Amino acid sequence: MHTLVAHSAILIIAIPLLAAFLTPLISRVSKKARDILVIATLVFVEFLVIILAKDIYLNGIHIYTLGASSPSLTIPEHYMVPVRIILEVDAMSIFMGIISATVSLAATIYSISFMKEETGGDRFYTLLLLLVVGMLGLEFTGDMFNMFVFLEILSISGAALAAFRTRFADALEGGFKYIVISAVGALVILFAIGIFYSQYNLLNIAALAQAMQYTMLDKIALALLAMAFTMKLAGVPMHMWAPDTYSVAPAGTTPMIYIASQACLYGLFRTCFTLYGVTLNTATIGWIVIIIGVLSMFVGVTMAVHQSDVKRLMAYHAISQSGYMLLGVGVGLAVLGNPEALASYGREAMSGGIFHIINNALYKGLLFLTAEALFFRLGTRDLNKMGGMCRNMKYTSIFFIIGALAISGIPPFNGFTSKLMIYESVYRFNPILSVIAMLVSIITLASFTKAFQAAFTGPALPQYKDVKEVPKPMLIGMGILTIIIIFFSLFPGLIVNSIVNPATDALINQATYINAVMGGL
Amino acid sequence: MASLAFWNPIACIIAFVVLVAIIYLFRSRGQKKYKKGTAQTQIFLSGEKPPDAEQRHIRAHNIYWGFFQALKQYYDPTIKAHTGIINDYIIWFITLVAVTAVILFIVWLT
Amino acid sequence: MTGTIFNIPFLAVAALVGIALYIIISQRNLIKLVMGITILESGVNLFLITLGYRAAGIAPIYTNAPEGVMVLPVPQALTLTSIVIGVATTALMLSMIMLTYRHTGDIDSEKSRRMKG
Amino acid sequence: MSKIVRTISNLLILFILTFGLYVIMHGHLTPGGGFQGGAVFASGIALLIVAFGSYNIQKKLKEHHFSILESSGAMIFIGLAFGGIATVFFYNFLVGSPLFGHIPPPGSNPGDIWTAGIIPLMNIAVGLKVIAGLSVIVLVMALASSKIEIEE
Amino acid sequence: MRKTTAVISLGIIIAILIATALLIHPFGHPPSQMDDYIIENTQSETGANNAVTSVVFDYRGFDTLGEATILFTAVTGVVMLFRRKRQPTDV
Repeated sequence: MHTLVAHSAILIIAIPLLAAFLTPLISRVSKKARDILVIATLVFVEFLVIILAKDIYLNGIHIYTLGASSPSLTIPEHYMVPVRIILEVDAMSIFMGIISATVSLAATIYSISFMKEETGGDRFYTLLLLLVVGMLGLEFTGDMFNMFVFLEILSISGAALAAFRTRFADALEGGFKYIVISAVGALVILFAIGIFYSQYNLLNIAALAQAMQYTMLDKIALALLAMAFTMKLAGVPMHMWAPDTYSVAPAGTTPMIYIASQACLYGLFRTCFTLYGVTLNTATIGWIVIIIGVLSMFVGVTMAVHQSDVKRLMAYHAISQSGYMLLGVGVGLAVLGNPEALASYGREAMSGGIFHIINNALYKGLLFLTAEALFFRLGTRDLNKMGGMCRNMKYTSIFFIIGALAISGIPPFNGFTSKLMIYESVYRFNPILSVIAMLVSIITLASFTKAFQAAFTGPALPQYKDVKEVPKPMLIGMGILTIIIIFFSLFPGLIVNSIVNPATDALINQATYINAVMGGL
Repeated sequence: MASLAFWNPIACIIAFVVLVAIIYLFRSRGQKKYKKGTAQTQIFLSGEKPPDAEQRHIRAHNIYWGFFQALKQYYDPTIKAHTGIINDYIIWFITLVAVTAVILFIVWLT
Repeated sequence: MTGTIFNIPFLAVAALVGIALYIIISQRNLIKLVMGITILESGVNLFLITLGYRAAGIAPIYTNAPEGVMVLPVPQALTLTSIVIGVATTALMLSMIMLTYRHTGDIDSEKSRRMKG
Repeated sequence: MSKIVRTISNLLILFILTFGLYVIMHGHLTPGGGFQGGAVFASGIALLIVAFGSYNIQKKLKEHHFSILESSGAMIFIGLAFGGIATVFFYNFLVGSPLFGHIPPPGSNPGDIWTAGIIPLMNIAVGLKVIAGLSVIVLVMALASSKIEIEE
Repeated sequence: MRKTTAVISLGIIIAILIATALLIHPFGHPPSQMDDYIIENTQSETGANNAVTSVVFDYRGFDTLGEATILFTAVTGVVMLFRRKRQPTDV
């Protein structure tokens, strides 16, 4: 057990990778064995993430130096800078890791019945596992270039998955847009990494953070990095790829591609808080993040109300919800240089924003899955053609209601908790921002009322008389997320204290992150 | 957590249970003569034949029509900006990079 | 700012990246768009590889190495990684364009578009 | 393609493939390595596809052959990385052992192929993977452009 | 409107790039604290004469694993895109 914990950081990345390489071989033997392999891998990853999380909350940051003679030997003997790639898992990384592992597990179980009706299943599962690898690697790595490599894994597998239903022209369009955006964004990030390398001859995040002098070149690199990550997480006005991609991605992968974009949110936070930290003029970049967040909230939700395609509607909501996270964490970033304001409301705003990531991942994932269930049974995403589905798909409509109430911030669901934290703390920073956030929440409820009314209520339409409830694996996938949502709704205090606050502190305390690698040098 | 001190999900659950109980009370006091499958469940429209299910259902694009009309000045340019052309997405990106860099530069100057 | 004249390789990088961005934002033909991304990639690769050059350096390989200071090995490794990533991305993009062309009969980013708003 | 092209390719292919294998095998001593050598080798296969047409090649070299080769290459690579997990993932556990474990004399030396631990083995694994990967990309895209559907 | 914005932004980006080229270290004289360690110790630690290969497969081997994974992903993606379809296509 002790050995497992010591190696868990790398195993979380390497085991799904090994399974992904094995999947094409196994599926030549048996389709059933393949499904079992994929599910078992993800369950094992979830287990490893949980034991690693436990270890991190007890013993602090987990360090793993790849290829050294000992995992904790970050810097070679008699030398002053790290040379090898280091995995550095702190409370924030493992927080994102928990989200990725959980949502991926639910989404994969959901995908099983979808794949029975499509060809190319072995490729699908391979790409699915690679997407998980990309997300977890991006979250766990402590090296800039390694982060770029995992960003590319995530982008390429995500784009291939989005284009999976090649019989539709729009699927290819969505996949193509995603990969172009990702390629340009990733190359810009690589350029910024080159700028760091030219100045400090370092690639490790902690070592770079220690050496950071905030020169003119660092400012340029900051602009490039922050905007590239913002584009990848679909912040307005660089969000337009998101509805195109999310709406065409096949069953179960939409939540995963969405969580992958949340991993890029992690990349943005890591850049701003850990890489630059207090050397950065935090008020400026904090305000930039806040403005993008507010724009995302408002434009996302107003465009969502207007949509008549159910998955596009939800994709715009995904953009709008990312705005809350950017707003909450942006307020924390703006007051990072001011310890008094940080203690009185900045930290709580950040906690709200970070708590919103996990809440949103859960209910947004659930909503994407219900939308996909509608598409699976009706063969259309157009809300104008739907109606009366309450009668045919009872469980799906219950899941939809729970998800819709949670996303609209209706108490007692978990969306309310995090939104309340954001409202309260942002109000003390700037009341107008808080008012906009509440307004957006109301429009969110309005738009989900519209979606529910159009799809689930109304008279039984004759053309959908024979529509049945979705198969069991789909219900299990949605059920897992629903149960977690209800658990989070009932015990928000527990969640906030045990996993959210450590993540917030991990972002704020840059010195801890640096010392874990540099050893106080 | 200061913000959570006054708010407890258990209170909401209790309120929800009470609400369900009240609804059940109302429902139990309703007409006992109601039977499914008889003329009672049919739609009554002053003796006219009710329209088809297709016609009765309010479609998604009809909902909030007034809202969109009132905000036409906001919606028209916004929807027009969502061109769906990949080149425009990159234009937005490089614009944002340029704006951010300029802002950081100006802040550094002052 | 000393030795500005020797920074010509970096100016070449700037030119390549600028040209690539111009192509990406101005060309509606999807194949040309992919070409733009490939040029952008070349620009970034050139940037990485020029970072590692040391004046009068030799390749960092000890097999029958002549005397002299060695250039930095890490940028070369990074460039190698970046090139392979570029190949992978380009292959996937071109396949998607081929299939898009089969569906829509067009490789213009405006005419082959199905989704907007 | 014309007869001239086919004859010349038949002659050249041997040299290209040999050179590719040489680059893969000597990655730890001379410029090159698994990726570069694999690319050279795959360019030989691409030459075959161009010269003889994807339809004729596809009868002999099926897509799933390459898939298996690629998966095995990847498995060997990650397996070698896992081999060091008793110490650390990616630990070079072969340095000092008889297999590829010699330590070269410091400074300039003529080069000894039995050095560098797991690096030559990883070069071979990556070489296999790159050969299979690039060939399958070229083959599949060539088949698709001539509207031949591949077998699952 | 769109054209003007694009041209202005592109101009600013190119200005940034040129500024980068002028501000960066003089060509041929990079800082080298990390690379010096690798050049000095590649033979004793990994036994490889070729420092680049030792970086690729040893010091930064995990990147190479990721890179091989990317190639694998792309191949999987391309084969998946051109797979045989059961359903008819909508054109």
